[in-house]
Amino acid sequence: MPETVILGVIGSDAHVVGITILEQALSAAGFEVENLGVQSSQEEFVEAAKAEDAGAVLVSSLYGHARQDCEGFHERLEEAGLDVLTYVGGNLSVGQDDFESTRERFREMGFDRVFDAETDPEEAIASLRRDLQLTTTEPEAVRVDS
Amino acid sequence: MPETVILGVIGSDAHVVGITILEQALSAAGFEVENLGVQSSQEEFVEAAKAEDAGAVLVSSLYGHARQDCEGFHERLEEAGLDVLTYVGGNLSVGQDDFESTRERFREMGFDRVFDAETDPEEAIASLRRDLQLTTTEPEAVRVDS
Amino acid sequence: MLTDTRLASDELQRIANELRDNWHTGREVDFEEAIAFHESLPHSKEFATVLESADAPLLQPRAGVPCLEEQIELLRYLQDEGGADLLPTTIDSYTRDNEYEKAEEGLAASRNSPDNELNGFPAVNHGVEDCRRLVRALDAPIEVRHGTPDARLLAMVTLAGGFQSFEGGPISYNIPYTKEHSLAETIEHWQFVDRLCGAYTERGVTINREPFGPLTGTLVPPSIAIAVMLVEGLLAATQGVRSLTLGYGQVGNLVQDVAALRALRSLGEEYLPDDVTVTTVFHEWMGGFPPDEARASGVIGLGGATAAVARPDKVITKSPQEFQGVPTKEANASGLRTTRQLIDMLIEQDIDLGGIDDEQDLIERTTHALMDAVFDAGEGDVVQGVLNAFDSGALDVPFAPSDAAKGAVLPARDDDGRVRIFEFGDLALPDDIKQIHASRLGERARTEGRDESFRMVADDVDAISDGKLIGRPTGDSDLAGGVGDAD
Amino acid sequence: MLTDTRLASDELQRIANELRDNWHTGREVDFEEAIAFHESLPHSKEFATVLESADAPLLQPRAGVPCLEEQIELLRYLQDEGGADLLPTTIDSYTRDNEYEKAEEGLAASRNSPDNELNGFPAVNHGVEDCRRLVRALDAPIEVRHGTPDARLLAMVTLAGGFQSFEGGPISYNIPYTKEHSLAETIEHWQFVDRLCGAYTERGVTINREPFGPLTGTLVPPSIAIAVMLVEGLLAATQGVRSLTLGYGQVGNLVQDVAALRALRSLGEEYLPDDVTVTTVFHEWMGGFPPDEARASGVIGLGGATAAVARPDKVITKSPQEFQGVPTKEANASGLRTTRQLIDMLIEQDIDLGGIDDEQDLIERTTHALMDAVFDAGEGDVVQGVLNAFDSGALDVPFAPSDAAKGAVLPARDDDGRVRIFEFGDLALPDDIKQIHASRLGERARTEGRDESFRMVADDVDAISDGKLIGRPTGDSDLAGGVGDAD
Repeated sequence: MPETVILGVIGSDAHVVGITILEQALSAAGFEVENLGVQSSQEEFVEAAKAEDAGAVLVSSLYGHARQDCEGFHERLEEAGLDVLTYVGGNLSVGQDDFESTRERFREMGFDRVFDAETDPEEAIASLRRDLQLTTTEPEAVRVDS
Repeated sequence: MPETVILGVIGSDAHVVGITILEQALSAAGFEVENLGVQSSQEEFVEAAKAEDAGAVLVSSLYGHARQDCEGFHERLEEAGLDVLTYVGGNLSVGQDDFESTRERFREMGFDRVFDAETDPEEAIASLRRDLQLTTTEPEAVRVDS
Repeated sequence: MLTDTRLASDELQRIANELRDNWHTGREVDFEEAIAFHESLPHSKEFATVLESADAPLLQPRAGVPCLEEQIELLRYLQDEGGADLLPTTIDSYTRDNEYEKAEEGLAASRNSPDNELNGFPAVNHGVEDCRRLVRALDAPIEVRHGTPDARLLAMVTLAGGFQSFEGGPISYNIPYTKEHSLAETIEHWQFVDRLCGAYTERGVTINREPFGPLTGTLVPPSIAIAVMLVEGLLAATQGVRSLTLGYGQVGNLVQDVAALRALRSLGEEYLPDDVTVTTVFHEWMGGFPPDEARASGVIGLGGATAAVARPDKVITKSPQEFQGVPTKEANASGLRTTRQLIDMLIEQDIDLGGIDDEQDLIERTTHALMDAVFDAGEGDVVQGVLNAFDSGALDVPFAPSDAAKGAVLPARDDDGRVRIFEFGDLALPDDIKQIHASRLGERARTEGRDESFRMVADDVDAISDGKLIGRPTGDSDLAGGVGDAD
Repeated sequence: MLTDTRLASDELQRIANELRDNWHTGREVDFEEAIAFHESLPHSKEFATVLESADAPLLQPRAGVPCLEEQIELLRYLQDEGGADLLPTTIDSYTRDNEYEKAEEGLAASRNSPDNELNGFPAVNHGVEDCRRLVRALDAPIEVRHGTPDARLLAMVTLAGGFQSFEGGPISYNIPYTKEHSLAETIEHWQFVDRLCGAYTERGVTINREPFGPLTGTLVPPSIAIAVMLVEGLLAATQGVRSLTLGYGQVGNLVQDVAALRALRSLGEEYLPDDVTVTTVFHEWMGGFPPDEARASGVIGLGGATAAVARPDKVITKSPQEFQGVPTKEANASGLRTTRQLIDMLIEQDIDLGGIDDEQDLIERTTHALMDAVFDAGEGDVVQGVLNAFDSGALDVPFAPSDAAKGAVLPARDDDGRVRIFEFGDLALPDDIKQIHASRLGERARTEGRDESFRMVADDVDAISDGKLIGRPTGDSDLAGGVGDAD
């Protein structure tokens, strides 16, 4: 059974292009994707993760307010009894901070991985496979089995 | 017999477009034109005026050094015994002087008329006709006579 | 059931009376007195008159600041120094969300500060009289440009305030702008706006309406943009609008852009009633810009060149500071003048581009298929057709944040840089057309030695801001020159 | 009698020895040691190799300041921030007049002052070793660009200094640049320069030569520019030059510019010996620029678009500060990047322009007639042909300050903005071709309701800097839109 991944843009952010492409990439890679779309609240992420028994939650933010929008997100997940993998990616800070300090900050908030806006979908997918300990089901391998 | 006009760009100036067009305009208007071309010296103007028994000398300058290049020009004409009409036109000063003071300066140097770079050839031709007291020989009029 | 029928007079009146109480300036609106104000304006401020009688593309920038005096100053600069033929007034985000209270706070804060605390001109808060001061202060006609799903009160105030052109529409100001407004809701609200424009028009004050053509601004296939324009045009015509400017956003391929603008005009004339005057507007590239003013000027230059060949009635210009957001007035005027120089140098040239007719034909066939799907889905009623077609995905917009569109369609550029459809979702297109798109994308895949995939889409989205048209795989810099030498 | 024959080795040697004493740096020149220096350079600094193997147009700016360190810094900026593929070193005016003493004073003054007291890099004064420091310091190949009628010592020093490309020629650096140099004199001097390039070439160090295509930069009819390029190419080939880049300056009409560049390449291959590799260079608009960076960027954008369609091997870019003279390095880099953006967005597009073949055919027929006149006038000898043809006006250049050309030819734009010949003087063209020019100008005269006259010429000279292509009579602003609607 394919692993389910929750995907969405948090807060009041309406940047849709990134998650649209990421959704396609995840589906093509064999994941079951629940795309919450833009302007999704923490609550919507938590509810979807619970309802879908998701393996991972991917939070996107491109308008520079990710820190405020993600404040308390992991506490909410914990309250809901969810022990789910969490990634965050995009333009995560407004200023000219170097990305390492931004990554550190979001790691402290509880995210398992933190990506910048230049990250390829493939990179996120490879990380997901590693973190979820999925065997890489290469198309060739599938064909041999079937 | 058509009136002869001497035309040239004075000093080290190599701006040729203006006098090329002016030469055409003067010829079309019925003048005999001796075009000295660019980089012509005061001496060349004086010699040509004398040799051609010219009615007018038209001095062009576009590179901003007209004042230095024309210094002493009218004294030379006088020495050569020439009482010829003199016009000067172009970008006559480097700075942002208003044109009225530039005109005043060149009038004091002895030029009969002073034109800026925006002057149409027609305007110069009309002035020449007036100053040389030529009857305007309209093409139509010529045709009626012939 | 919401249908494509003209809003009754008493219904228009009833809604207007309700809206009047949403913000105090609504109470200043007096239709009869507004008609008199419009009649007092010279012909040179009549938007439809100026636009429809132009014999070369008119240029219009985007611009809006909170305070009246600054807005007058800004527009005067763009008119005098930029040479804008038509002026805009861009409305702030709070007004777009009908948050007049917040807009009022932002306006007050802007008045007490050198900074602008709003990203546009809060016309509802300014009210009728200040709108008229603006209209009086400038020489060119002014349009309201906004992005407001429920623009009813904004329309009441600004039309009474002397504006004669109003951008937007129920689909084009819903799908790209918001997440949760339903199409039924925005259609109902825009029936009011269009009916109000119709009411002015019937009294001899023609209000120009301009559906927003670029939609999501991100590689929208021309046929989809045009279908939305036609639908919004039909809905507006039903309510009595008689001056319609249909829009299209540059995709960057010269042949496809010219073909699309010709198709837009031709289909507009085909689908819209004869008593509607159809004009077209070309938006310079609405996607990501290079973070470099020199390269951005290049993108704008291509927009100007395209406009010179396609000759739309109007061009909405971009500025070389597009990358960094709101431009300075100088940069805004620069975009106008760069565009103007290209148009002025090219417009008298006889430029006959091969392949336009074929591309136009493909766009028209595709648009016809989408329009047929809308009519079928509504059993002849356009409103029901739009609702059902978006619901099923038969009509869809790529990269739509709105839940009202499926957003399943994905575009990608073909080997020539034309926008094709990579993922159709449930888009109502016949197989032969789908086949053309697939085969063009297949060509590109072969050129690049990779499969057609979402990677192409992702690469294409960033390509122009990276300085290219097509998002080719990196590390293969030989491709640009390898594809057919024109000599 | 001066003829088109190869300069003998001992003659080359004798002249070189004389020149060596003109300025002390001449004595540093050692041919064998120079060959060794060239051989030590990587392929990426071999001008001909880089240019001839490119698969898209390479971009090159103009730039020269007096001091070495500043020149390195300037070129590095244009290479790194402007993305120049090929670099220039523009020489100062004193050197162009062989006034090395004055150049030395200017160089000394510039070293002691924050201002540049020369308008270029005095390469003769710097000498061989400083030229090599420049060549070593940059990554891209560098060309000597100057305007020197007698460039023999300049060539000796700069070629020994590691430059591998040298602009100019006996006609193209005489007619537009000076008044009184005779063509016989400049031809003799350039035979030396070309023979020197040939000597390097024979030793495996290919020196690229680039006749200056734009000539007077003012509405030069393509056929005249191309004929001069062919003649200079033939003269250079005789002396052993094997890498020739023929030039052409943008006139601003897209179809005519593309046709001219194709004709230039095709005629270059037809007339020049098979062992010469012919490439082409397109100069962005060399006439007057608008006094406004935004409009100037538009002119540059049209240059980039033209290059994308015509695909010359090289483009010499302009800057948006062209109007005010020497640009800042930032503006110079801007011109490069605006051009690059247009090329990158357009070059993969299949742009098939109608009318190119007809225009190219007209240009080729006209050029053939001029070349026939040159061959006839010299009874087969190109040198004698050039001298006699210019003397009689059978070959002529409009707006030439030089007494060596009659300067009787006058160009004007036709109704489509293409450059035609209004006044032929004694230009050796058959009546049928003259008829075509006259009839096209007649069309324009009818459109404008005025006679063909020098007024059109004068209006056209100023048109682009005034923001238009064609110098239409003012007060008739309806014309732009009235001439045929593309839709």
